[in-house]
Amino acid sequence: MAPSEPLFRMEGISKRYGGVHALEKAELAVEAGRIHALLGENGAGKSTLIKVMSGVVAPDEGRMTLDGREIAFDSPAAANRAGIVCIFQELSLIPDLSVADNIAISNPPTRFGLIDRRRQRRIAEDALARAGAEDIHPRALVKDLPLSRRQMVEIAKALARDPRILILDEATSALTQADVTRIFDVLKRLRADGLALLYISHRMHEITELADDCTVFRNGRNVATYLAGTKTDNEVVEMMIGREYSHIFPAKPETADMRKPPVLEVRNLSWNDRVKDISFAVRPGEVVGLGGLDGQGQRELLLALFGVLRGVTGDLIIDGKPTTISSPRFAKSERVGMALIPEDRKTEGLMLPMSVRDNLSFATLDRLSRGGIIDTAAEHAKIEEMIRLLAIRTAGTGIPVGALSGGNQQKVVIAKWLMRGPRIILLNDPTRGIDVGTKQEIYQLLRRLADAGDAIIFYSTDYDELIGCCDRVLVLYDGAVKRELIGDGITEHALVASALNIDEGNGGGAMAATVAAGT
Amino acid sequence: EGPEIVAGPAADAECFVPWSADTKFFKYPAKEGPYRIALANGYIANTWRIQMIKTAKAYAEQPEVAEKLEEFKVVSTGEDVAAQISAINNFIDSGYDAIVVNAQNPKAFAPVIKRAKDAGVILVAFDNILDTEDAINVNVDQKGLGVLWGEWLAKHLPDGGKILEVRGVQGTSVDRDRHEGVHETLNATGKTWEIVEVDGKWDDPTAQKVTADAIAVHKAFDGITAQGGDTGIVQAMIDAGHPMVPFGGETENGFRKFCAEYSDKGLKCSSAGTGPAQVAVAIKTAIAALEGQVVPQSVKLPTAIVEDPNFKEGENFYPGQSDNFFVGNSFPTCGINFTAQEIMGQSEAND
Amino acid sequence: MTEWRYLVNDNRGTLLAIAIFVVMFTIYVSNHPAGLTSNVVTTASNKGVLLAFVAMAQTLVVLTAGIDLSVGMIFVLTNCLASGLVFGTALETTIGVVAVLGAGLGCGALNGLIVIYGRLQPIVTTIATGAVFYGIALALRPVPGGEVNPVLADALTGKLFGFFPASLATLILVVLVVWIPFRRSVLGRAAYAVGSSDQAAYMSGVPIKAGKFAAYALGGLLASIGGLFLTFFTYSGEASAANGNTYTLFAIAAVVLGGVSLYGGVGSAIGAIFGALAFRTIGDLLFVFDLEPLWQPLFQGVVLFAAVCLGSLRLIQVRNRLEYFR
Amino acid sequence: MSSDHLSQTSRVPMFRRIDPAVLIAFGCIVALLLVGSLYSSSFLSPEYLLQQLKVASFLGVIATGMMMVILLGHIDLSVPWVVAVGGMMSTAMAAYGPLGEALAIPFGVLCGVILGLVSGIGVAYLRIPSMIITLAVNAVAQGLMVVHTGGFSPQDAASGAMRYLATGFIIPGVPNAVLVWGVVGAVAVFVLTRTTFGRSIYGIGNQERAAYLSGIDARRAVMLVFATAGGLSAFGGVLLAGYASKAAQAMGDPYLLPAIAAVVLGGTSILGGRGTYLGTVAGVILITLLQSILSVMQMPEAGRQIIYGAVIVAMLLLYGREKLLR
Ligand SMILES: Nc1ncnc2c1ncn2[C@@H]1O[C@H](COP(=O)(O)OP(=O)(O)OP(=O)(O)O)[C@@H](O)[C@H]1O
Ligand SMILES: Nc1ncnc2c1ncn2[C@@H]1O[C@H](COP(=O)(O)OP(=O)(O)OP(=O)(O)O)[C@@H](O)[C@H]1O
Ligand SMILES: [Mg+2]
Ligand SMILES: [Mg+2]
Repeated sequence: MAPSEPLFRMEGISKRYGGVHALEKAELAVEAGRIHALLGENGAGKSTLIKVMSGVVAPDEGRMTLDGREIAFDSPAAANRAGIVCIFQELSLIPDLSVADNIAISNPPTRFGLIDRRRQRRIAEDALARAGAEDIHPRALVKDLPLSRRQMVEIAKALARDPRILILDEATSALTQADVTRIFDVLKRLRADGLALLYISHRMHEITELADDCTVFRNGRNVATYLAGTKTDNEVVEMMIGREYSHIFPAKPETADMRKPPVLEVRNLSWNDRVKDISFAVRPGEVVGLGGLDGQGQRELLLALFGVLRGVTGDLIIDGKPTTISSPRFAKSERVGMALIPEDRKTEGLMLPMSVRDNLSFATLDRLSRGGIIDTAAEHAKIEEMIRLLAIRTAGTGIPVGALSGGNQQKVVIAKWLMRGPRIILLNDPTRGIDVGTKQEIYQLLRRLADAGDAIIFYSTDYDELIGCCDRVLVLYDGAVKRELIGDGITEHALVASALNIDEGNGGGAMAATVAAGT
Repeated sequence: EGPEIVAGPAADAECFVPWSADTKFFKYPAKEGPYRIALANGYIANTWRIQMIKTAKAYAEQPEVAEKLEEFKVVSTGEDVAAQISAINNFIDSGYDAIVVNAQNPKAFAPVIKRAKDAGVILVAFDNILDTEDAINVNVDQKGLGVLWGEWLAKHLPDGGKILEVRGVQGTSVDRDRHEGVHETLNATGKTWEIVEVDGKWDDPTAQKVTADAIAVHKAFDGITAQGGDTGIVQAMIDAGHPMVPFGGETENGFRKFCAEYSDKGLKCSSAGTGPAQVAVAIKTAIAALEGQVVPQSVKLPTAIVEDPNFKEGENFYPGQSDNFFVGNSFPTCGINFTAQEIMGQSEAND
Repeated sequence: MTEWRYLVNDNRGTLLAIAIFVVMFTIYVSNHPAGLTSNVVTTASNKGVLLAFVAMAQTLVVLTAGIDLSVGMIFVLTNCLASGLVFGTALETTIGVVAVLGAGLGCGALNGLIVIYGRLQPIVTTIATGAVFYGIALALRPVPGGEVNPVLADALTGKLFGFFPASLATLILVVLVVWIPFRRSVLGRAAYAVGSSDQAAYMSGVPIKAGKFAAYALGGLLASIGGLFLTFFTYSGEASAANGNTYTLFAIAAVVLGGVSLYGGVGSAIGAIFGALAFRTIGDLLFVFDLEPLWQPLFQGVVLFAAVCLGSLRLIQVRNRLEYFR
Repeated sequence: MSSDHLSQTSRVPMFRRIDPAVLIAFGCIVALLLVGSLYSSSFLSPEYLLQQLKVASFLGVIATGMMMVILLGHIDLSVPWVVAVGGMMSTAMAAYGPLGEALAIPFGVLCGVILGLVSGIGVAYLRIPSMIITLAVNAVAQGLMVVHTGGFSPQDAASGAMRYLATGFIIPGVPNAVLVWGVVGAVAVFVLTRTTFGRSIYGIGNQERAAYLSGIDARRAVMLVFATAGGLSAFGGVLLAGYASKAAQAMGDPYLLPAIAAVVLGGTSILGGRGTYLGTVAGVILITLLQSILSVMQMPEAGRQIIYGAVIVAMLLLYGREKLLR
């Protein structure tokens, strides 16, 4: 007898976009009661595969079976009905509807043909509780929630559909460790309940912690499937990128040069109860991390520095001179020389339908033009240079930037700002959803920029990044700097403890310098 | 309630000419003056209406009229019939003695007419009149204008020919009546007429554009008749180098300027219409009715006609003035003698 | 307590529209020579309700992030149709009413089909279909005329129990029978969802097409109720392009005054109704203030301008400039 | 791999691929002329074609401004009365002696710019939806013109320069109006493709937030585009006044919907960020021809409207519909 048929199987799935083979005869088998991880670098075809699986994309060829019976989906709704529920990488929440509306969106409870809002409310509360997100009010509008909360709603929404197969495509990329821990508990419980889970993440430690089976994708094919724990991280990464892989983080210089005067100094910065009395200084060559749980004021701090927020109080000193930055336009000017790599590249960093070229030069047009007329030759030269510098993979500069893979899009955002040669670089979680290979390139780039004398402020939700990249880390809690960690004092333990506002009693962060919170 | 139906003739028989032989005459119970009269106008944003409103104000301010009026109020409600109906309702509820109206739609006022009648309020319609026997209409013979233009063309083109007819806004009774007048008259001649119809919407630029198109396609016409936008039409002929031909049209100052200028080149015009001053006749009728005088239910307005070769500078057209105003602005038989220039020409005032 | 805050927050636009209307109407009535009589209210109501129906129609489409520039023409077309169908015996009248409403529904459905299956932008689609609807109206009624069942017309434009405007009662009935069920139905939610984010709605398995279709079709239906009412109000039909365009544009103004977001997904027909009533009151203010006749259009323009700018007051509170750019 | 992409990027095409929408629009123009020539061979005559081109140039100038606004993802409903303001103010200025004659055109355009600026400030700084603020500006402009006509010098004859610009010939056989449109168009193409301002327009139209965070003064750019559009509408009015030798209140009414339709038929996305000027040229000619042929063919107004609407829908369907999500 053949081994029992898996719950869900895909065979010979191919999908082409123009000349690109997003998937080429890909295979996948998913078992009930197990967590199956999909790995692969950006553009390997993971998202496409699960889009096929959940009815968003129609495959060019191949077959799928559920419980041994052949199936095909013509819409996400059809897949949902078959018990396949996907949490997509791009959130699928409806911003203007309430949390409860969203959770019950695909199958709201009705009475006499109309939506029964009371029952819907109960369903939502239930689902939120199962996802460990009781703090979210079911009546709150999704657009009023921060990204991490929205992701929790997304997970609650998936759970409310009682899936047989639950797919998470980088669903944790915007979450902080605390949320991730809660989600993991939920996922493990679901596994115990007999669900099949498909998990995509670029964070290796998450996969190590969670997965039972792993499948690695490369160039649209599944190149290996193995039991979790049977390969080392290095082996896995090499399978993913198809080459040898060495150290991910570049070496830090022993000590930052403390003699240089700070480029940027902030004194008693406050804004709207979200940023409280923050003071710090950044010297040329320093990479200063911002840590802490998501939504503790890190984003607002960066936006305040970049001149986006109104009503900021406190002093901002650039090159020793007090300065008021009231717009990004001034922030990027010669006088300040600041750049901000924003949080959401799709709405804040790029104009997706516009060409790679137009996007790359957009922030630098003032320098590439004379009297408002663009010097196209200079523009081209500069663009070529940046594409080479960041090794952006694109089929040409004339194609829409939206056609690039996420990692390459992110590189375009970074390149667009580096083109100006900024002295102060603010980064807002720049590696979210980026594959290991690209991440590594970005880390190295940051270090090179720092070595060349730039001052860098780097917010990340990924502790490994903060540990690997930063010379100092400011941990924020409730809008104020809770602690400042320096050098070897930047440990996961110290980061977690201070992020959760736990008093540092039992060692771990030996070198950590405590900063009085909220002084 | 309502007026007493009496035998004619009307009090001021020279002015209040009955529409036809079987027109009824009204005698309302005489009211003690001074009166509160309202003008419910619809659309306002064109020269005709602006001139009309200014004439109305000017007429109401004439001493012999002003002494009879306690209040004269004007409200323009725009293109929306419902708003105009509501305005009239409001006037009725606020106790006005008479309401003068330039109706957006002749059929739409039946309920208001009834309300006015019940409340003893006198309703006088002009220009776009009301389709009713229960209100007073101050009437322009729209079809008669068409007939006039048709006869003019027939006279100048005894053998028939190719005519360009530039119509107004389709879907209105004015457009239809004038159109029918022209066609019936021409057809009655028994000659062969080829009539090319285009829509000028009573508007110079539109009329000019469609005329230019028609000339480009049809090359040449033997005669032209137009309900409005006539200045633009002549302009289009000049621009296209079209020969000047007989023309039956409205009373715009610009049109008459051209008629005088190009008469010897063949632009033989009949310029006819009733100017915006008919509002004054309507007000006069309303006052007469309130005073208890006998008035016809349907007043026939004289048409101001000027035909080639009678175009006279400073008398029936004004070279130094705007093209846009309508020259026929007086009704001598009613003692209404504004010149359009007095109403619209501000040159004296501004200098 | 927080529940209450959410309730206010969800209905802010509507509440603001109600406030604007109440202030304007108070100014109007307290300056009206006749004062707050049932006649004055009925007159105001008859006029306001007409626009309110068209504004409701526009709201449904706007909620899906579309726009219907043909509502005014559907209104005109159904007016012309009603003036030829809605009279005679009770049975004939009823059949006529049903036919008119069906025609409105059909016009809306046509818009919906083209937008959904033709995948054209609503704004151009409805400019084009608007021309078609107007053409049909003109063919039906080359000159103003027609008739309507006077008993029905008088009943619906008159007063209930001698004081309550019947038109207002009809409006309330339509809200209860059309709007509330739509708002609470799965389709209604789909319409909101598509308007808010069509991508997310699709991903969530929302019945996008059905929701949009329902919005357009019901929009047509509501516009035809408006057209029917215009017929009752005027006893006749008129194919006036100017009137159609006027109502289309006024409806957009009413929708915005009513707190409905032109970007879709936010707002309610109740808000739009009060927006329409407020907008109509702007015109009424002419009546109570003694303005030079030639200055009246400017006055109306300026009041509209001011009302439109009122919404910007909230900008004062904006602390994060990114909120300027949605 | 990397050498591969470099070789590709170094061949940046100077001319972007012509949008299929533009090709189809030009195809439709040819088709329309062929259909017209079945009715009368005059439709292919040079006089007729030049006449059409001349008439098209007024719409062309107005549509240029409309296109820029639409590229931002906004819309300008103030066209009707801004056109009228341009015509009426320039002719009014022309009455003041030789100096007035000289200043007539700039003054008319300036008035349009000011109105556009008001819309622009409303859209950019007060964040009022363009659809409603331009409606309000239109109402205010109408009010101002009514007051102007009634109360001030009603001089409305175009100056010689205006006449010459609209109807004269510098190059024999080519009406000046067409040249004027050509110049306006050339400047527009240059601005849109070669200047930072043009790039900002596309950027803002695609993603205003990202444009702002890129250090572009997005709000100022939006304001300037509206001012430009106001100026171009008014300039269209100036030309129209020159064409007709005089200005009139309703002169702008027939240009609003055709301007929007022309821009969209030319392949510009109504959502902003995408579109070429060549497309707008095609759209303008298409709309002008369609209106003219229907008018000359003696079709009754009703049929004309129906065909006009149906042809627009059919053509848009031809263009290929929006991309599906899937
Ligand atoms: N709609 C599309 N149009 C064109 N190409 C596409 C489309 N969707 C996917 N592709 C291509 O298919 C390939 C696989 O993309 P996919 O999103 O599945 O990658 P992924 O493994 O999810 O990457 P990431 O880790 O960045 O999420 C990419 O090269 C991409 O360019
Ligand atoms: N119009 C398009 N043409 C070509 N490729 C496209 C197009 N739209 C999307 N894609 C591809 O679709 C894929 C899925 O898009 P998505 O937005 O999920 O990016 P992603 O690569 O998955 O992002 P990330 O790197 O954050 O994981 C991307 O790989 C992108 O290359
Ligand atoms: Mg992916
Ligand atoms: Mg990805």
